[in-house]
Amino acid sequence: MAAKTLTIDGKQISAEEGETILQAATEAGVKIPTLCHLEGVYDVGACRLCLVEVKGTPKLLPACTLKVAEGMEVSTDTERLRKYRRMTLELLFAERNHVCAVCVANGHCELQALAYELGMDHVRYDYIFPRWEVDNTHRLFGMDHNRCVLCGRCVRSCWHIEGAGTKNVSGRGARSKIITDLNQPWGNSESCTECGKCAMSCPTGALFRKGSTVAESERDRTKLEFIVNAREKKQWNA
Amino acid sequence: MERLKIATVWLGGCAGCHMSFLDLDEFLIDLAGKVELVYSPVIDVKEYPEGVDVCLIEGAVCNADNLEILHKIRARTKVLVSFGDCAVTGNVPAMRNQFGLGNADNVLQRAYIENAQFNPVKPKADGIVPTLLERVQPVHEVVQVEYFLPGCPPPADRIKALLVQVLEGKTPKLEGPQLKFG
Amino acid sequence: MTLNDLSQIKETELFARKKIVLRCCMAAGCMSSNSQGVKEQLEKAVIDAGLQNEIEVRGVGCMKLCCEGPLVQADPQESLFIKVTPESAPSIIASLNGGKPDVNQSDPHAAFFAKQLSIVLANSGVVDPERIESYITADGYRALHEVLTENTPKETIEIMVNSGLRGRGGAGFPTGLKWGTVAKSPGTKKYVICNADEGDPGAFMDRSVLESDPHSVLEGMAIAAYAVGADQGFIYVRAEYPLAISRLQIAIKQAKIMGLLGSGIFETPFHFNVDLRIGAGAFVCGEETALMMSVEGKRGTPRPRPPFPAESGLFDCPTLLNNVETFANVPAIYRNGAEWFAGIGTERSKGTKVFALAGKIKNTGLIEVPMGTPLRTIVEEMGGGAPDGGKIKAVQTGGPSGGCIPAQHLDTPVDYESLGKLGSIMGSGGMIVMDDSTRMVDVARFFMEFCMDESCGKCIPCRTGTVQMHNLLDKILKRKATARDLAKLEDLCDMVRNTSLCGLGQTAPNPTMSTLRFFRNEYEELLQPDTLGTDRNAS
Amino acid sequence: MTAISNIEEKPVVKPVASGHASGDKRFKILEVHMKKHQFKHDALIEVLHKAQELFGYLEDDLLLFISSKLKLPPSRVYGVATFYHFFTLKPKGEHTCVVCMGTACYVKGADKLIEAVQDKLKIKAGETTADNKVSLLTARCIGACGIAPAVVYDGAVTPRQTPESTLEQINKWGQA
Repeated sequence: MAAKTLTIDGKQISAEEGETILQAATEAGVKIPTLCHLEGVYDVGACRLCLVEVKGTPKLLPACTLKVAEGMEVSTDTERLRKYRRMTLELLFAERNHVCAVCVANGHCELQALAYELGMDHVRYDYIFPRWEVDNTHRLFGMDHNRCVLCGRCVRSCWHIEGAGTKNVSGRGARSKIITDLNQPWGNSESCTECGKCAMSCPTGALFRKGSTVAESERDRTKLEFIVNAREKKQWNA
Repeated sequence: MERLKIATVWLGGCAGCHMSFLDLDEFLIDLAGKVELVYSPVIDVKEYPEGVDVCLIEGAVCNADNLEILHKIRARTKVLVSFGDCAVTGNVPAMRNQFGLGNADNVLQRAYIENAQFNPVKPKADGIVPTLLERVQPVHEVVQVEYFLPGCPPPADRIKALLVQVLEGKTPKLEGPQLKFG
Repeated sequence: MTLNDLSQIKETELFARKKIVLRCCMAAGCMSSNSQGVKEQLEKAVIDAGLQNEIEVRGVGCMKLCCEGPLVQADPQESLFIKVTPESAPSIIASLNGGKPDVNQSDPHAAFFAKQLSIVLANSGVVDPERIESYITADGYRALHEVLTENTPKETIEIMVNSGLRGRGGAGFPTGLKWGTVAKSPGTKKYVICNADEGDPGAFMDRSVLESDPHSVLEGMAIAAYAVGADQGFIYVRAEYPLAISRLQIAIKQAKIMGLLGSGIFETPFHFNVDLRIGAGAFVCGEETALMMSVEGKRGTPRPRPPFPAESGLFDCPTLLNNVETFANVPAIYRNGAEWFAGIGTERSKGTKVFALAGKIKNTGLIEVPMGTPLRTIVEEMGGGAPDGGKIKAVQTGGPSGGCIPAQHLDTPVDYESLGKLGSIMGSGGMIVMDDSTRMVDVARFFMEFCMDESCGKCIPCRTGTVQMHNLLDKILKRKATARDLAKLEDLCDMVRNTSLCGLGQTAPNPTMSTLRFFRNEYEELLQPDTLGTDRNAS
Repeated sequence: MTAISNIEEKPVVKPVASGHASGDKRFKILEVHMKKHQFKHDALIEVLHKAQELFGYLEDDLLLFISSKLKLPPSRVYGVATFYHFFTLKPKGEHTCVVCMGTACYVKGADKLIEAVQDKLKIKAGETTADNKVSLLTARCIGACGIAPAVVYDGAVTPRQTPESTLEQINKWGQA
């Protein structure tokens, strides 16, 4: 593989051909905020938090899908980007009902963490207050659609890692919803293998393992990576 | 130097933020030397005074009384601080907004009729029980707010960090986990 | 099929041609006013008058002046009958024999027609869209023959580059450059897709082209396929256009039977098939990556570019995507030469553009004019100005992605750059005229509601930003908003435009931003005084 | 927060190997259509079009049948069926009144047509009357801008409508 030389935030780095800006930045110790990105599943560039500026391109581009190129000059933390990221988060908080105080993920929530890391101290937009259901029909897991940010990580891990295709998105726009099979109660699902990967991938308190306390709800994402490495890179053989 | 006039106010919330304020412990003694507490649930003053320098507002805007005093506070105060998640986001009190128009009535029905063990009756004495607003709002949707202090409740050290900066006349800069909701 | 066969078909057709051809519009607009009944009665009247050998009644495509339909035109006499009813058929037939018709007529030499220059619509209203022979008689498929037998793919692309044609779907990307990129992309399997998902509310050019002259699109696609090295094409057409779908089905079938699609076209090794894909009501599928997802049978959500479809598109293969009007230009360019085409239009915008003229204007319908024609010519001379003594206030181009051009800018020439400078876009060609009774904030809200409903929901700025912007516009219209809300709206416009994943979100703020730019007073008149109190650190 | 479980319980009917357990002939026709597309995944939208044409709307049973025949997870079929506005998962009324809400129709008063029908039938756009007689729908431009405002009554595009002419048509249906 050919190496590519580029600069990220003025720092000269080299990266392997085919790597994304996000990978290259992470290796170089530059932290770019992400939400829909999850190690182990393919990237979709949907949350727009990892947008970066590339010299010579008027458009902002998502670091998670943008491939490194020779001589690229990337800025990941400009004032403009910080402003947009904060607005994106405010829009998310206003969209559904994210009441941290009474959330199973409080303290282990990526959305919550992003909000304080990016300095969001209040939301300027009107809260929509939609009324979404809570699906508690599964014996092991629950889903509170009020806390869903529609990042699609559960859908991708269900399809890509587990291969069950139980979860998907129905509807569109603001009416989009994560569904189980034919929009059935999760407990009735025939295709769900109860593997729990969806709950492991959820960045917020939308998907949760039942019966665990707030303190226990920290997700072990390394499990997902471990499975992907084992399967795709054949890192261990029986 | 004249002592800063400080007020704290308790709107629709659980008083947890005020409890956290009391957790400032010995810093309260320092504070007492620097400020004059002119209005607060913990002191006995009936009317919100004029010329207040800083007011910490706990709670969301839930009823007609909240609304009225808030406008008075804004008119009589230099710096307003949204104090805790209810004031900043609406938090738990605002969860009734999910139930749409008419939710105010449903809330009363649930609290005073369905859950009543004795004498189920809705409170409705005019002029005594304030009317619930159709929609619970965070403070900054009603009046201009200068600073935000999230947390449910904000821990004492976070309150201290903000107060120290405000007392020094600086624009408070809270960062990272000090801005954590919940 | 050989060139000789084409010539023979043409000769046979010309030989069988009767003295008078009575063209009867059978496009969707006139058909909704019962042009089918008109045609049947005309045919009956011809028989009743014993003139079967003199007069042919021919169903044709759009005759452009849709507001006066059903339209019937006699060729060669050229009288244009308007608002024809089935009852008036005998009178029309009688008039062709020297009688005075008891039907309204319009002047076929009026500005509405005289100022037009037809390339894309040359066959529209002339050929019978349901008969391939009719297209061949108008020299159809000759360009394909010439390209296949005389040009290499590389030369074919060169001709396209020299013509200066730019994509008619909206953004105006140079077509030759696009073809060249797809041709150069490595891969043995390549696709050509025709984007016929004309989703802009207020645009119906593509529908008319498909209903009136479907073979020109097929021929254009075949030439493109040869140039880029594709053997499979798809036409992605809206389900809302049943007539266009059925005409395309007929056209594809006829072309296959004649050997103009399929394998070994014109006895060359070139083979090319075209399949239809029917959309199902999603505006976002007009975006190329979303369209390809939909062709693959998936939810039509866009994906980030790069990679561009030219490198990795449908089923991850290099894919050429052009819209209907772009393909319809192709045969004429190869028939008449790149220089001919490049001689029409302006320095940077070549050829003609078809517009669907609608809204508060006297003459609604289809027009095709050279690029660079001033808006005023289109709206005032051809369109005849506002009806009922109204005053034209603005012209909206580009649909939900475009903007409103105020009356004081009517002298702007219509080309990609000039419209861009005014904060609008050429778009696919919808042109909605608004008069002084139109409230611009209302128009902005209408388009925002459209984008909100049509957002696919994948990226956050578009999904949630359009909802918030719509609510703010609604608040302004209900006279409940303050200057602070207006500032919030402008801030969101900027953010959604710069951070959204695809064109839908990136252009969703355009109608709001352009009305804010030219009609800001209409917004400000609706604002209320701010009651939040002192604004110390406006955020 | 309190759990609100307002998800409908749905019976699960398992599709059988060939045709459908119900014996309904339309399933057979649909299967032939799928076969024509070689049961390819990318034919899903074409198959849904056909299914809606045959059955009028897409109920769960039908979607499940399609998913098993095309070997696609049900969630994928449901996701696609609900993404596109053209597909409907609920039965439509006996008559449909589709008001075009394209820009040209809008600036010529299409919103007044909708208001008139809504007031008259006491339903909102997208809904069907309680007696299942009339569905009121809106369309995002049917491309008939030259004859705006246009309404499609039971499939027939009708030009230059007014609130009066629209209500007249609705009244006719009421008597039928």
